[in-house]
Amino acid sequence: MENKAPSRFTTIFRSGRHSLPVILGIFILYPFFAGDYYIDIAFFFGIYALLGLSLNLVLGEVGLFDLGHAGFYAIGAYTTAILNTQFGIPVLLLLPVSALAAALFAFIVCSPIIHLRGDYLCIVTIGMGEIIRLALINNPFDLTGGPNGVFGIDFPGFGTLFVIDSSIKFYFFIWLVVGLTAAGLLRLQKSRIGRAWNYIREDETAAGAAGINVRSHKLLSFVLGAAIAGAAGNIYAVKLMGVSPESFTFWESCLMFCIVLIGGMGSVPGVLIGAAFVSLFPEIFRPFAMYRMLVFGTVMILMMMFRPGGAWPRKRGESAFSPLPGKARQSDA
Amino acid sequence: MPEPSPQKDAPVILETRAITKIFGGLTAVSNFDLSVHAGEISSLIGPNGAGKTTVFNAVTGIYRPEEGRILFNGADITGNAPHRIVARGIARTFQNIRLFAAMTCLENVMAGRHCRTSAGLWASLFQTAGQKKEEARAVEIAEERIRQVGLWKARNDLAKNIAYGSRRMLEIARALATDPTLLVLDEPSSGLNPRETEDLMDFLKDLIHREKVTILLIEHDMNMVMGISDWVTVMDGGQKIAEGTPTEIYSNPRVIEAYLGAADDEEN
Amino acid sequence: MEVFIEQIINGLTIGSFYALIALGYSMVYGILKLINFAHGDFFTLGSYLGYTVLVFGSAFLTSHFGLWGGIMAAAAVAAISVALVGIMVERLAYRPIYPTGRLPAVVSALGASIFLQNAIMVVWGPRYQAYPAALIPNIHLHWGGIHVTLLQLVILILSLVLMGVLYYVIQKTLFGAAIRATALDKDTAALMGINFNKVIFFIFTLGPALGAITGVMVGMYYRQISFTMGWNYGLKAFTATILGGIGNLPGAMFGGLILGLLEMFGGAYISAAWKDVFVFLILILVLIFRPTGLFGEKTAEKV
Amino acid sequence: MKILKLFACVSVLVCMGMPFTAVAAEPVVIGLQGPITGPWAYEGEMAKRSCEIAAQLINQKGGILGGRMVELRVVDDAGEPKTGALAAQKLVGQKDVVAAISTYGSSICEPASNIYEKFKKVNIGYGVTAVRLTQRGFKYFFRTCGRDDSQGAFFAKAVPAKFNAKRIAIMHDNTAFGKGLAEDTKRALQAMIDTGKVSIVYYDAITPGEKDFHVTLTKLRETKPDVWYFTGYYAEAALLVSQARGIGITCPFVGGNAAINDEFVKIAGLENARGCFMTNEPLPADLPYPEAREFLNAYKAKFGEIPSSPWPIYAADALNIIAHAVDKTGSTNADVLAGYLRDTVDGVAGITGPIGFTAQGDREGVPFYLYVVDDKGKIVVSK
Repeated sequence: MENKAPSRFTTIFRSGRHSLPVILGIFILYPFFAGDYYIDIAFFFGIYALLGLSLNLVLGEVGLFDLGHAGFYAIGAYTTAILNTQFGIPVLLLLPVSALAAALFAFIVCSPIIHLRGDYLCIVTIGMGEIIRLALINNPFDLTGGPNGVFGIDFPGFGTLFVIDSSIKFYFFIWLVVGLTAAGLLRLQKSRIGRAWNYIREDETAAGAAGINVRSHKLLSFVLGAAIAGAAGNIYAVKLMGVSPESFTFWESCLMFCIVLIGGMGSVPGVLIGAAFVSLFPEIFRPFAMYRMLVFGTVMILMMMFRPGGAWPRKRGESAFSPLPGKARQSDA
Repeated sequence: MPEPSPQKDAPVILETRAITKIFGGLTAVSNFDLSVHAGEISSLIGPNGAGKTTVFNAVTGIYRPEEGRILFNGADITGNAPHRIVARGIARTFQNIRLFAAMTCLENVMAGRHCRTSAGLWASLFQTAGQKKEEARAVEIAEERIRQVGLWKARNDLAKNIAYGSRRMLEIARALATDPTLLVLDEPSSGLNPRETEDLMDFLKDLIHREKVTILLIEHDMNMVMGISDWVTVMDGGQKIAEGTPTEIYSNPRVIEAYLGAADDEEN
Repeated sequence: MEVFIEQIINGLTIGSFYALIALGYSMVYGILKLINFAHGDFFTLGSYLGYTVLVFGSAFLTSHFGLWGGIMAAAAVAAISVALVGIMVERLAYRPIYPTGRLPAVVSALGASIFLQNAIMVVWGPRYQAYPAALIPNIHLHWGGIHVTLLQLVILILSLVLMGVLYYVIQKTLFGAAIRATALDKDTAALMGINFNKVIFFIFTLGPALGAITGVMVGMYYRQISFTMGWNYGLKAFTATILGGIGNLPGAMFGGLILGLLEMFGGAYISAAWKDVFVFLILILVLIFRPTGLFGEKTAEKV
Repeated sequence: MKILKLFACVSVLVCMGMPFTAVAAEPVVIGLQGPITGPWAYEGEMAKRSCEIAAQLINQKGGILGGRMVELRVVDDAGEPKTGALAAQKLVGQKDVVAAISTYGSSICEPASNIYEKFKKVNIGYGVTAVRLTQRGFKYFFRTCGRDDSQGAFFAKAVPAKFNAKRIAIMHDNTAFGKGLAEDTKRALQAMIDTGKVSIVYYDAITPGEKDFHVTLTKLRETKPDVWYFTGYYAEAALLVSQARGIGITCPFVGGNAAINDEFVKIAGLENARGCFMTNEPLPADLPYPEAREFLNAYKAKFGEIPSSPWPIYAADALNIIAHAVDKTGSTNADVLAGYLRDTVDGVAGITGPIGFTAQGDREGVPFYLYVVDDKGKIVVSK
């Protein structure tokens, strides 16, 4: 994929180290000045950022064509809803549990199909996503509440000591999780696992011949991606205090796909920008009702035309090893 | 003429016993035996379509032979996954170069270090001391390999942006980064000009002496085969038709008739 | 026993719609390897245009061409105009993105699909529209307990004819060979003097036109159309194409028919609610054991 | 440049979020949350129009609280839970909104009503029939439409007797509304099933958005039902009936209250629609009440047709009852209004008949009628 030298813009911004604190400042102050409605928009922006980061592991890093990622998102949300409403398990404990449930499901379902390539894998993931959604609607064993979904989920918190129930608390909760996930992914990108994923994306056969266990690394990316999507499902379910099948359609998977592509494959800041576009755009243009989706579709086409590498493409180069100790990295070329 | 080959006394490190590979009716390779002795440069030659690359792919785990056994240092590696074979010490390059185009040369060579490092998800996420040390060591080894093939200046350029000859050497550097005991090269000199081929021959001969590595290569360039090979095996139509030292092969009638015969009217 | 036969016919009817749409789909997909999400919306657009022509032009059409003539005319108008839209979408949304690779093209296709779907809603309104009942022959045939409508037979026959014609064009004519060559290797085909733009023009007119005709047929058969129906049919067409094997036009045809039969089987003998789950499970099983679809050739990885 | 644009729009959001504390709001603002876009855009559109007409009629009569005008503020929730919650948050954030009419679709109303409850704002559902919505002990949630179980009970009482049907087939469409009604009907029939008077010979769902139901209908035909009850929406109902008649199913068809309207007759065609029945609250055209007459004439005058389903009328009644409560209590405080609606409102004349609420906020005394499509395609009360 064409990777032109990063444009003048990204280099200026990258070098300006002072920019990071500015962003943090705005993020921290924003909820205290905006009304609840705008805090909630930022909350759902956070949810889509988390979902974008989770799909980025599978699609951005390893180049696996996954159009059914909303299935893992649904599993996380329903695991939380069912276990909380029926067994009263505290929701904060269910965050890791729903991530595990989605990861386990991904492992079981993806193992037999991980060898598929390109479009064949794509249709299987679509099928998987639809199977999950339809199973939720058909209410097996009377667990998922069918089309009505499951409602009445408690708020996360430590007993009555500290309960996350207001928009501001949810805002900081989601963005704390997004921050941790992003930090984790940036570290993974610079580790041998992250590089192994990129080798597989570039040329699967060559990666195998270079000594990389292609199958296990693909599976790892699906399992990790599913876990993060499961966690996002947990936080989403808790915020809406309930879940229903309408929120986990094939269109949600397409939105996640767009976030990674429009933002930039394998680029954490890019995914955040992609998530901003996908979540803020419809809300800002809500008043235009019918016409906003026309503009949304057009912008998607234009983005791919002018920035096929994404809004903020991943910068390759020696920076990939900069944090390592030892000799100065300046190339003497 | 090459020095007397350490041929017969050195142990056999790679042996294929009657391997057969069939692609939907076409028998690409039929009960083919090959033995490679430690520390030698062994060449596999033959006209196009003789099945050379298929043998390579069977040895390196890309294909699974329908029949026959492949032994490496005595252990049966038939049908193992490619990455397990690399871990055992067989590294390879490809006939048409397969690099990681959108990644830097250093990252390409780092791929070879993957099977020699062990940091797991936990270590990578929390950058434990062990992981940092291992990464630093891996970068150092990769940088040595890149200097060894003379690509130090291009280490931060993207693999797709460097010259064709450099790409060949980069692929070899990646293979060497796995610290192999057997280096399997698929037509390394194809596309190189005569001077680059000379450099490659010197590089390989020097490699044999400096490191305990054995080289098995497929080659069409006769003066390279004759120049550096200790042992030559000739294939035609998926079968072995001759083997021996370069001088024996050069005068072997069957080889000439099957292979070099066609070469006579070619201007060398 | 008759029930089983009747169900088979029901399955084949659904299957023939999927097959026709899958045909149009896999022509674009076979050559450009582009998952053309917008194809479902070409189908919807064709259906709405057919509706408009039939509703406003019905008096004029039936007087000049008679009942069936009117329907044919509506289908023709729909096909031509959707073909033009197809070319426009290709020129504006897809052509600039070919060189950048497969994944960005998927986002662009999604964008085009969203745009078309909402454009139809803006023009024709969010309400369901209904093909005028008067214009549609409603004749029921009874053969020994089997209930089949004339329309069902006409559609089955028409689909088989269309499939046959397309099969002949693609497999037997020189231009068909050019299309198949471009599908296998765009650049080499161009070197052989095949004008890539001509091939693109052909597939981006015939594909959408075929979708439009199917849209009119669906409108006639079910009489109810909505602006979101393309999304569902598009997904089924993509599934049928993969089931049949990528780039294999006859494969797409059979994939569509098999998909229809699978849905019938799931709906009749398991439960209507779990029908689609059954279909997707079968698809995943097929791909596990035949990683390149039912009729896709098993290409060994060329190393 | 990209990042700067992002901050520009974030800062714009910030200042728009500032609550306007400027001049005291003269008009009494009532919020309407509905599916203006999305799959139910048509229902949302009709609800918006109905509320505009209701507000217009009140304002023509001099408004409330001695002359203050009623103003409608519409928010789109696109028929999806996430956007439903966002829309509720938006209305709750605007302090001048006295109460909200929210919304169409039970699984969208659920998250929205949670937010209205937390921020203490009266919210009245107009197209939400799921029983569970009023079993959560909410103080500020009401609904002007009926519940699934009351319609199910009416079916059990009226339909088997009318067609002296022994074998009943029930089909739903796996939507929150359709499945809820089907399950409540099955529960209502349980007594008759136990005594052997009636048996359910078919109980399954179709997939909404599908077009071809021949396979399912052939299976239904083999169960030879005496009466067939479909609890889904009119789009699928029309397809089902025309395809069913096509394959020889002759038993009477009874639809739930969202299954039959003039769209249904248009799509199914007169020869199929004729003789189809429906269990439904009183349709706009049949509302005998003077308020209904006045409302429908005003609606027809402005939009040239009357609403084709009962839900928009309930939205209009929700607006009327809020305005009535504000006028009578003279306050816009949520607790006062909620108390008034729950305890004092009883038999207040509304478009859909006398309005009263039970302790949990359900609409009291919603009559159900058995409708039938007559030969001329008119939907009339069947004797």
